[in-house]
Amino acid sequence: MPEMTYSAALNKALREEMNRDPNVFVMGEDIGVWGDGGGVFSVTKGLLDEFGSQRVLDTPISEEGFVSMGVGAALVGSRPVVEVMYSDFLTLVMDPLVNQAAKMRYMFGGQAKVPLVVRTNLGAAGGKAAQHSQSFETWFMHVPGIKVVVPTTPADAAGLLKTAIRDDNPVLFLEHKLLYFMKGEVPDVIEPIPFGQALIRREGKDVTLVATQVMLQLALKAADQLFEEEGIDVEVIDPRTLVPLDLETILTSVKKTGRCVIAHEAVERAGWAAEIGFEVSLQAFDFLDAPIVRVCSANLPVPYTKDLEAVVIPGLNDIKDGIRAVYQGKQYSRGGRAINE
Amino acid sequence: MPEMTYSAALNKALREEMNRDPNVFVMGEDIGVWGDGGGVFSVTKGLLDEFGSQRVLDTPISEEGFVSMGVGAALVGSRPVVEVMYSDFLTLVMDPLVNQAAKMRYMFGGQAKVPLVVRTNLGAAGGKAAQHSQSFETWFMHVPGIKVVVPTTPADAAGLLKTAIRDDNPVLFLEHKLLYFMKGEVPDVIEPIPFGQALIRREGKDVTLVATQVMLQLALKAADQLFEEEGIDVEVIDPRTLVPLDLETILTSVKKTGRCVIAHEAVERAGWAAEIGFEVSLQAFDFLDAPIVRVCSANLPVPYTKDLEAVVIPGLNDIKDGIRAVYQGKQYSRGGRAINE
Amino acid sequence: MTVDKDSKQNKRDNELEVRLLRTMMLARAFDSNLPTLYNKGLIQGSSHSAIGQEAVAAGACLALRTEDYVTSTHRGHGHTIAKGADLTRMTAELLGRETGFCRGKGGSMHIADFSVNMLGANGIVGGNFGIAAGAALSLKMRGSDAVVLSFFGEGALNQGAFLETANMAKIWNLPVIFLCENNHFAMSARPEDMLAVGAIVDRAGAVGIPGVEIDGMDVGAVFDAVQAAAARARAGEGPQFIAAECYRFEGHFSGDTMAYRDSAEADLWLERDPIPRQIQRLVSAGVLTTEDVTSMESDVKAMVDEALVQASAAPFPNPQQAWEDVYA
Amino acid sequence: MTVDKDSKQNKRDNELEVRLLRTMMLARAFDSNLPTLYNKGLIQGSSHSAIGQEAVAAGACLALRTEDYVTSTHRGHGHTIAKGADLTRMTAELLGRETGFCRGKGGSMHIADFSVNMLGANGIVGGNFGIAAGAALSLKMRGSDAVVLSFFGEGALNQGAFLETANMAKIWNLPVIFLCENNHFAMSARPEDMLAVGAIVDRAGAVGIPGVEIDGMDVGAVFDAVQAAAARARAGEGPQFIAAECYRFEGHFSGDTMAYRDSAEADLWLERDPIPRQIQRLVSAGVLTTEDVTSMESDVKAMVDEALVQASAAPFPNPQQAWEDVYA
Ligand SMILES: Cc1ncc(C[n+]2csc(CCOP(=O)(O)OP(=O)(O)O)c2C)c(N)n1
Ligand SMILES: Cc1ncc(C[n+]2csc(CCOP(=O)(O)OP(=O)(O)O)c2C)c(N)n1
Ligand SMILES: [Mg+2]
Ligand SMILES: [Mg+2]
Repeated sequence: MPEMTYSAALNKALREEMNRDPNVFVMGEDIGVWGDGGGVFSVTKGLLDEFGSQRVLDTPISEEGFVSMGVGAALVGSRPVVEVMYSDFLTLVMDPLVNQAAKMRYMFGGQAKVPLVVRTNLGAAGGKAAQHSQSFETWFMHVPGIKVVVPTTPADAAGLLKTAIRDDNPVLFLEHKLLYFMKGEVPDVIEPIPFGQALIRREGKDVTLVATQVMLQLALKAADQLFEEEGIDVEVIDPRTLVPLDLETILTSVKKTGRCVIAHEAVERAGWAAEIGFEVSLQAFDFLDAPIVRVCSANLPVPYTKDLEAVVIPGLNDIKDGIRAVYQGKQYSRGGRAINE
Repeated sequence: MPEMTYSAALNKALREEMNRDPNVFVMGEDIGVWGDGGGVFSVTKGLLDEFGSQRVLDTPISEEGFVSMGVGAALVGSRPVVEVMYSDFLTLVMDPLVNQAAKMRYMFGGQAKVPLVVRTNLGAAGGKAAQHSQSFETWFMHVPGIKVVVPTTPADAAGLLKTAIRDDNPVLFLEHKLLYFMKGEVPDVIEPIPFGQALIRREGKDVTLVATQVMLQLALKAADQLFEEEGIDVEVIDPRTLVPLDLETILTSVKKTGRCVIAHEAVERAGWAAEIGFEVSLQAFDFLDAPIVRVCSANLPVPYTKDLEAVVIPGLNDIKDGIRAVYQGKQYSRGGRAINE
Repeated sequence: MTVDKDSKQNKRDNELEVRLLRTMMLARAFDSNLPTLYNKGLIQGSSHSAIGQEAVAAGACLALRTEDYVTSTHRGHGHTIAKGADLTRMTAELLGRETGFCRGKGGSMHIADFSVNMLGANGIVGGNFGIAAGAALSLKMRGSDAVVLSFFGEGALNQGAFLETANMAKIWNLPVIFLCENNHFAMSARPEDMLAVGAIVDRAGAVGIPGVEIDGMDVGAVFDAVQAAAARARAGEGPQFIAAECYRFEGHFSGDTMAYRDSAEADLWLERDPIPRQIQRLVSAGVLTTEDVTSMESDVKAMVDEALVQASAAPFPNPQQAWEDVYA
Repeated sequence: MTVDKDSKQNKRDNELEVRLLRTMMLARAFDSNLPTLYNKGLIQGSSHSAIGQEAVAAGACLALRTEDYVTSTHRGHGHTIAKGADLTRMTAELLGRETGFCRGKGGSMHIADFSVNMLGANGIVGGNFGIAAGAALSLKMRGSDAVVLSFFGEGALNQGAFLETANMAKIWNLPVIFLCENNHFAMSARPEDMLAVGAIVDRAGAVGIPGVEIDGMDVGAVFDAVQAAAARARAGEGPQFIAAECYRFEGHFSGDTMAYRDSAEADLWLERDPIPRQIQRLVSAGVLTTEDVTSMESDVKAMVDEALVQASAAPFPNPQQAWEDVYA
């Protein structure tokens, strides 16, 4: 299997889908002529050359407008893949996503079909500060009618993107800034990967750890180190999609290990670790040997300077501490709460 | 103590604050000349006459624009109280609220102060369907830097609104459509009510029930009926503010009762019941005699017709069922999940 | 600005003139029933009457082809009827029945009939600008010669979404017609207080879209303007803008006392009622007799009544159906 | 359209002309340092150079009073310097130090100095329109005669927020100046492809705001236009719009190879560099000698270097400070 970056894998999947189905088109800011031919993170590289400006649309800075045009185009038969440059700008497209795309099929009683993909990227990437580092995926779990995808490896990114494009529902496809230029093996033939199938990335018997994207990578590293150093054997689960969510795989694992850590980069308070943690605490009530631990961003905006960013965004040691805590049956908290909380 | 409606109590508090502080002003759609003199729900009634069009601004239909102008006005010394007609339209003002108001103090290192109140109303009110019935309060719990208020009684509405207006931080003040014309006693002198102080609305020894607004009212009714009918003694807690949250009062109660139900009208998945439930399950781990139950809206958009709306929005019987479930140590679920979840 | 007469392809013939009248009458009869349905508790939530504005709905939709799309607003009954939707299924939707267009899930505010390319009312003011422009983008990409017409009120012109989508419609030369119904109210707000431009069409000028201002109380004028605009859009001339001056005869929704309304102004507009006007025109031209008119009136009333009878006989959805239609 | 000369209150005197030059030089020197700071790993995230656009920042801010407010963009160093912010604290902020304006929490993209009424850069394109208009609303309500100037790029004109807030600024007659820096790029996007109007000022016409188009490479022209606009706004004439034509000499941010840029076009603009132009003007008018110029250049360079030295000596914030400044 060839090695390629997450960005290149996405690019390949996108190109293949555009070749397969003439109804697929892409639009977004600077996805065509920017940089080395497409996209701040090169995901759309070369597409303008290959498919022309009719199917690769560089848009004005009008996020609400072009996402809502994506909804309209999807409604009448196209399959738009719309890029929002940073997920922080999802604040500008909540109406077309939440009140329109996610609701149309339901409120029109099944008449509508909205095969729209909105791609963007989550997370902090070193000094991008409060308005370019956020992780909003939880908001969309709270919105029935839209699916939420959070791929970590290049192979998953490519396979899940294909599924997203072929899905007849609105899909929010959330990449991560720090993953774009990481490499991994990608099959020669990229097959669509079904939504709602979690992967056990590492088997283990002591602790179940659920994580996505950068936290997943740190989790795998933490698991290896803790096994080596302290003999704690961690099972690491990657949900891959948050809606639909493969809770079964998580529950099965927790019932085996009796302990659970959930790690995400989104802010802790009302983040999806609470949702999964709550369901696990219910559905594995009699199996839990220790309180569940969550390792998440502190309840703070993301600050600019390195040392402060590291207080907010969890790092390897935070995850190791979280694992140790659950292993010892202790509670875990990433530090003081913000004033007035 | 005089009886008055929630709407009238808010109106009184607003008027008193405008009289007290010339920097307070109100703006929003149809808050001035509409109806019997202000506001679709009469909250701003009479203010235009009393304070004139310099301090009571009927705005164009430009939610993003006028909320963001509220941020700007707050930043330089005013204390705007901005109305968004329905909370469903918060989708249009996420950027000024989330990326601007909530972040400014932090990202500017304490230079900024944003004493902004955004008022709107949550919830279903009978046939208002998918775009006029939603409850988005959880989104904002996930955004550090903004406070979230969810008053239920007229007295609380008035007292908490005063606190909101005097607070130097952005406050999202979430009313409920079905409460506006319900009456309750309001003190002659409305004192500000501190944020972060939950109220025990009913004492009980068997089950702790946390709920807000319409669910709180149903919870109180359910508690009375279950006590009468089945001898189950429910303690009902009204958090009143979600940020800051008085978790202590909830924990103290759960440690006493050993059982916990959380009810909200927001969609269940990734709603705030998960956050509170998760924290309770951690911090009262050894005290819980049964899995926590949440009674929330189904993971569905809100449909128009009555019988379907009732499937989605919890009613009195749902809450009673939830209480009975936790009392018997059973799990509880409001019905099948949506396809593909 | 006036309609470019040269770009008209067909002259209105008598049959069309009568159809225009009939469509207006039907829309009027439908909305006239709303208060009764409300008072009887048969409709929940809000529904918005378009009485007084029928010329815009009828003139516009009859100037379009079936394969052309329309998007609508919260005030969408007339648009839906004029685009050809079945009355019984519409009524059933308002009554929340299983046989309604939206299976009882949408109600008045989300009325939609995809079978006649009516892409839905919208509860979000301004929410349909992008949907219309996006549909037009898709049509253009796929080489269709259908066009999209976006109905909206003058109040919606203050939503940023208008600027964003009209700008993209222009730079990409999309076949979309922005049809502003200036009914002179956005709830209680008046355009002269809220729109910082003298003429509505100036706002289209901001994005370089040609605009015409027409008498929205004259169904023929609306038809001509939309026909011309559609022809231009179909011919690849890109987005078009029409401001139709009309008036909201009733309250914003049932229960609106309209304390804010100036009755002298209203009286002037009430005199311009598009339906008597079209009747007058056709009767004096000898196309219709007064008997014809009376029988048309009882006809449409009978249709609306019959739709109500049929719709009322339909079942409410089974609660289990709440779980359907979330995902395709 | 040109600046209304009559509304000018002061003629530019020599002292002012020299200050304008000096301010531009300082802004240039500051941004010229960015690549080095980057390459040394002293700056994180993105920072955006405004090299080539100094005339707009200097001309505008020097035409304002201290009590007037400005809001800025992601490309805000020049605006901040010109409004009078302390160089050392600015540098400290870019280096993420405790002594920075934002205590290391903001960095380049959120640079702000409230002590000189500079209300902040903004990472959201278009995010400051409403903040500027809202500040103007507050000032007007409170009877202040200060004005607010909103800097933004031409790319931001496609955000709906512009339409919404400019419209309200107009209907409420607010003392706000919308100053568009048309530097001819929004990342790789060109205004001629993205803005569906010929002239930038036409977009202000959409909301009835008077606009002037000026040479943004001529610091004097900018000063005059802003001074006139501010005078009008102060006199109660409401919002003003200025389109300053300029050019982004560098990449959008460090690392941008500008493969999309036409070098012939760039060469033409590089010749119009506002700094040599102002030097030329002052030297040929005998206001400055070439020695004066050289010494000014080394002065500002020394200031920037000294700021760097001082800022570098400042500590990074203590991790505990991450928990501060969330709520007041
Ligand atoms: C985004 C949004 N803001 C506010 C409302 C509440 N609202 C419903 S209709 C309306 C007035 C709309 O005026 P206009 O666009 O002129 O349409 P008309 O009602 O006159 O047909 C308002 C403010 C809404 N539904 N959506
Ligand atoms: C809402 C939003 N969309 C996109 C971006 C990414 N972005 C940053 S600067 C920029 C270009 C802005 O162009 P312009 O307004 O002309 O300002 P300039 O960069 O030329 O100074 C873009 C697209 C952003 N920061 N915010
Ligand atoms: Mg109107
Ligand atoms: Mg630019």
